[in-house]
Amino acid sequence: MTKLTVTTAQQWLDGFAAAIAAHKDYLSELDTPIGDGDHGSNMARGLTAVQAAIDGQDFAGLKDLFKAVAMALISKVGGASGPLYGTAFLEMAKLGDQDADLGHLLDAALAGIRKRGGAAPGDKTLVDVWTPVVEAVKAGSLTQTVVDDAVNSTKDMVARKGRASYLGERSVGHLDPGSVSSGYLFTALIATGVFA
Amino acid sequence: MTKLTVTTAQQWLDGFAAAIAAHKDYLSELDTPIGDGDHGSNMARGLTAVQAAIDGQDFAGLKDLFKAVAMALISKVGGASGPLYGTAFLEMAKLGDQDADLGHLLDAALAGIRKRGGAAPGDKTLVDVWTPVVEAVKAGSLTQTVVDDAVNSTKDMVARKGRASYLGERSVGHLDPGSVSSGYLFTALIATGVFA
Amino acid sequence: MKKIINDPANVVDEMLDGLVRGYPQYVERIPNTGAIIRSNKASMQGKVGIVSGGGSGHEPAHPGYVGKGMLSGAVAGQVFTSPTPDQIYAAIKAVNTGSGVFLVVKNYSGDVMNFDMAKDMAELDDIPVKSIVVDDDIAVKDSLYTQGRRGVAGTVFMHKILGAAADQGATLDELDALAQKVLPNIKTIAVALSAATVPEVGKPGFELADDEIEYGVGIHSEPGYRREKLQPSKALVAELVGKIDDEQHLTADKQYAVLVNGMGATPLMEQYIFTHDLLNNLGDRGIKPAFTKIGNYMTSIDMAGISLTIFELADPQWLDYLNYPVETIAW
Amino acid sequence: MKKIINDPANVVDEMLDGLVRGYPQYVERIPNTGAIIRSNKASMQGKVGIVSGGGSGHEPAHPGYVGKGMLSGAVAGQVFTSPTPDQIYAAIKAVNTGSGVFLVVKNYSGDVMNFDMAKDMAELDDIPVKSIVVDDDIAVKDSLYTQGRRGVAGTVFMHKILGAAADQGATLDELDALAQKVLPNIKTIAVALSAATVPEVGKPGFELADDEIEYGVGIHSEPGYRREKLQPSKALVAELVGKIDDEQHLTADKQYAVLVNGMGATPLMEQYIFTHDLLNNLGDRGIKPAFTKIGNYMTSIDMAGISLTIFELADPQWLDYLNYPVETIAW
Ligand SMILES: Nc1ncnc2c1ncn2[C@@H]1O[C@H](COP(=O)(O)OP(=O)(O)O)[C@@H](O)[C@H]1O
Ligand SMILES: Nc1ncnc2c1ncn2[C@@H]1O[C@H](COP(=O)(O)OP(=O)(O)O)[C@@H](O)[C@H]1O
Ligand SMILES: [Mg+2]
Ligand SMILES: [Mg+2]
Ligand SMILES: [Mg+2]
Ligand SMILES: [Mg+2]
Repeated sequence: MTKLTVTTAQQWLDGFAAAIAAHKDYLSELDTPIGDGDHGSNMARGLTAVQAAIDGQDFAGLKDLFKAVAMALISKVGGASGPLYGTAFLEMAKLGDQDADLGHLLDAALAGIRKRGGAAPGDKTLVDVWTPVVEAVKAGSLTQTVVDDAVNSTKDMVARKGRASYLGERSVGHLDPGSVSSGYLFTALIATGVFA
Repeated sequence: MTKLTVTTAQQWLDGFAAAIAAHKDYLSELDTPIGDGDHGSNMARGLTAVQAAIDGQDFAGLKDLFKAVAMALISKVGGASGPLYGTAFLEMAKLGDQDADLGHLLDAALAGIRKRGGAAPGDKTLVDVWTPVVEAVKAGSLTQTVVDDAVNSTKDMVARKGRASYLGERSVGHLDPGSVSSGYLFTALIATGVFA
Repeated sequence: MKKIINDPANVVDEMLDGLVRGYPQYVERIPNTGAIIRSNKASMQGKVGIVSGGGSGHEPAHPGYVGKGMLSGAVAGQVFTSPTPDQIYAAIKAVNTGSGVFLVVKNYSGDVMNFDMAKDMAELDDIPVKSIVVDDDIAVKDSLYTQGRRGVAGTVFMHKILGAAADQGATLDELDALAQKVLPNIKTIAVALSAATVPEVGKPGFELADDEIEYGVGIHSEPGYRREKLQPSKALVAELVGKIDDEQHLTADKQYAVLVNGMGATPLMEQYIFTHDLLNNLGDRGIKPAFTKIGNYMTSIDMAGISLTIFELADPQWLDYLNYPVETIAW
Repeated sequence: MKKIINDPANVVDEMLDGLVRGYPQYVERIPNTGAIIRSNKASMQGKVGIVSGGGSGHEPAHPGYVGKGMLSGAVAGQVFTSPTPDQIYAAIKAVNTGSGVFLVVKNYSGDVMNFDMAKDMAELDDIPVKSIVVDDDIAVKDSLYTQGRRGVAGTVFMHKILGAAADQGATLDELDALAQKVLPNIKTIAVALSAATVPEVGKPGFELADDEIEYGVGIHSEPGYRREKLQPSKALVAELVGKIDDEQHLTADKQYAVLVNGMGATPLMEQYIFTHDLLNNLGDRGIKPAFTKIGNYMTSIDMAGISLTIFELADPQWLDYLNYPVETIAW
């Protein structure tokens, strides 16, 4: 069982925000051939809002922290990624103060994402990163390789949800942008040392 | 006194139409820096209509011939050149059967042009070609040099009428397109041998 | 990128401000949101509110359709990005006068999810909300297992029909039934001559050569189904009408409304020529549309191109709805 | 040249056909002419007819303004070429119901001469005709010895004012006096980001570099007064308002109507942003326009750019005329 604390969670979010800022243009470029070219700006707008909402704040518990994160994402990102990332943090907020087990938290987040977006594994969405990562966290075996493999696995998939689905077979050969940003989320989580 | 006959007039118009067809693009190019780039197409549309109206027709006199020409020009050219060239031939039609003296005919045409358009010599319009040419015809001394000099004289003028006038001083250095097409008209007239 | 803007990050905010300040008789903005609602509050009393919206960049959609007889509110997101649930919710609350609110959503993951979340919020407030997800773009293959088709210019007809019905007192359930019945009758397909440039991106969504066109593009520069050499208008019409005919067999004994929609940079001159060829093509099939509209109604910023919407008027009342008077900026 | 057309020589003919067949409720075409007249004949009975027109390429001008409350007829010439007198005369005859006809002419040599000749023809038929020559473009230096200024987008306000007055029964003499009084109050100036491409020419009227704009261009790609690097919208507004202020001192104690006019390829997004900056600029001068209109009203085919018209409402009734209801395609 891997416990998450408010401090670690804040570190996690800082790392995620930094990664998004660093890769903003790259994420939008990924979103260009198979989407509408805005995933980087969407996420950057969202994480800027998240940082404004949590920076220098003292949160009593994970519940308050995650709720603030969720509200910032939901009200600032828009598009597909806003409700999805927002829902993920909202579901974690719901569990937050009773249950700080990372496996449980991420499990609830993924269930929320799947309910909100209706995507299943294999549909070439961020669900394809979250599913193996959450499995690995629950099994106590999350590594950077698990994350990277999950992100790369979306390259050969045919999109069935999101804008990329309009391309059908022609979506093959491109990484899914939401999966790449989710990869940064979990890379940032590993970097906190929470699994060490 | 130089007399014009129906046969010579038809030759004249054929020569004019041929010159316009050959220089259509050049006239439009001249109209581009100081106008709206359509003088060639306007004149070509008009002369095609003129040819359709007179080709193979037997005209009883100059009056009928010039009236047909005027109507074709007036109803097909549009723009500034349509009413101007149209008025010129209409005025000549008015005199046509009583007076076939070229000097008188062209004098009436020029008066019509000046009345219709309000331009005076020096305003960088086709009036600057018609004025010296009509003088020369009346004096029995029209030569190709008179025509060419008149056309070229428009180059250094500041336009005060027509679209080129919107440019003010910047119209200097460009030939006036309507003057160039009028140059073709008088070159075609000389080519009929009427002055020989 | 050559645009009349200031900071690319502020285009939506400045544009909405310009719009509501220019047209205060029709619309106002809920402060600090992208929610544009009717100024004529009396016209909404006792009626079901109709709220639409989506990413910006489709002007005059959607604020241009807000006004008596049409939308009650339109929520604008960032360029090509769905608006957020809190802003949609703000519009719902503002236009609800007790009879509930009907949402017109275009079928994009983002729009569907954000409008769904707003609906959840409104229901917590006991505001009854129903919605329709418009998916008129036949360029996309449809399937149960995918996102399905995009919502594009045909959405404007949906606004018009629902707005007219709501203004005449239709209930939320009646609007729901009407929307469900109308939806399968609206089919749209587009051709692009050039892609849109999102201000924050700074370059076009895709590149077409000087003599190339692309059939089946979406309104966010989503790629289409075929690229080829530029064709005469007649041939473009034949291709687009043919595709619609494959979907929705066009026959002389039915009534149709058509929308010839410019994508933003295509002048009316070309749209009217396209219409001329369209009416000839339909005429050859024995069809004379009962209703025609030509202009920039659902654009894609500065994309050059045209979309064609054919709406089968399965119920004669729909024609009355289309002709029903409205007070809006852009219908 | 990338356009949705068939043969460049037929663009006007096909466009007018597409227009009248698409909007038979508003307009019809006098066969074999470019004259577009009102379908609603009853609306013209006993009223003075208003006829406008000019070269094509300015769509929706001028046929888009034909209808009850606005123009009775609009005569379309070839692209950027004045219509011929016989066609103008055909329109005059068709809309005259015995009270005479008023002509709205834009100040171009060609238009002035062709409309004059049509007037001569109508007078031979004992149809009383008067006319106004609109010359609102302040980019051009004015002088008694020259052609004077061009008629551009402000002409649309002239149509609206005269159309409303005619519909309310103004006589030919009253319309003449009204037009004379209105004219000096309308001032327009434009900025271009790119020039128009006339279909038969096949290339733009002038070339601007990727980062260049030109102030003061006309609606036929006539060159302007200054070329410079692309500026933010705010700066464009400052330049254009400044020029108008030089002409027509803008003061807080007067009422104004403004028209922000897209040139054809400039999307509404940019026009609304420009409007936002415009209203700020005027606001700083204590001015809040009493009437605003934003959109493509007097275009230059596919030119990118915007023109700004400021119309001083010297008579409060003019605002009522602007707000007077019309039945047209495009107002
Ligand atoms: N229905 C869905 N379920 C799960 N993820 C989705 C869904 N639709 C889209 N996504 C994810 O969202 C990403 C796109 O996000 P973004 O570009 O920000 O939004 P938009 O597509 O609205 O422009 C995709 O790469 C994909 O991973
Ligand atoms: N008021 C006028 N009087 C005499 N000639 C004129 C006048 N206005 C224009 N022109 C002539 O017409 C020519 C332009 O004709 P054209 O290009 O066919 O018409 P437009 O200017 O309407 O496009 C000019 O070069 C000039 O010679
Ligand atoms: Mg995207
Ligand atoms: Mg010209
Ligand atoms: Mg998006
Ligand atoms: Mg011309």
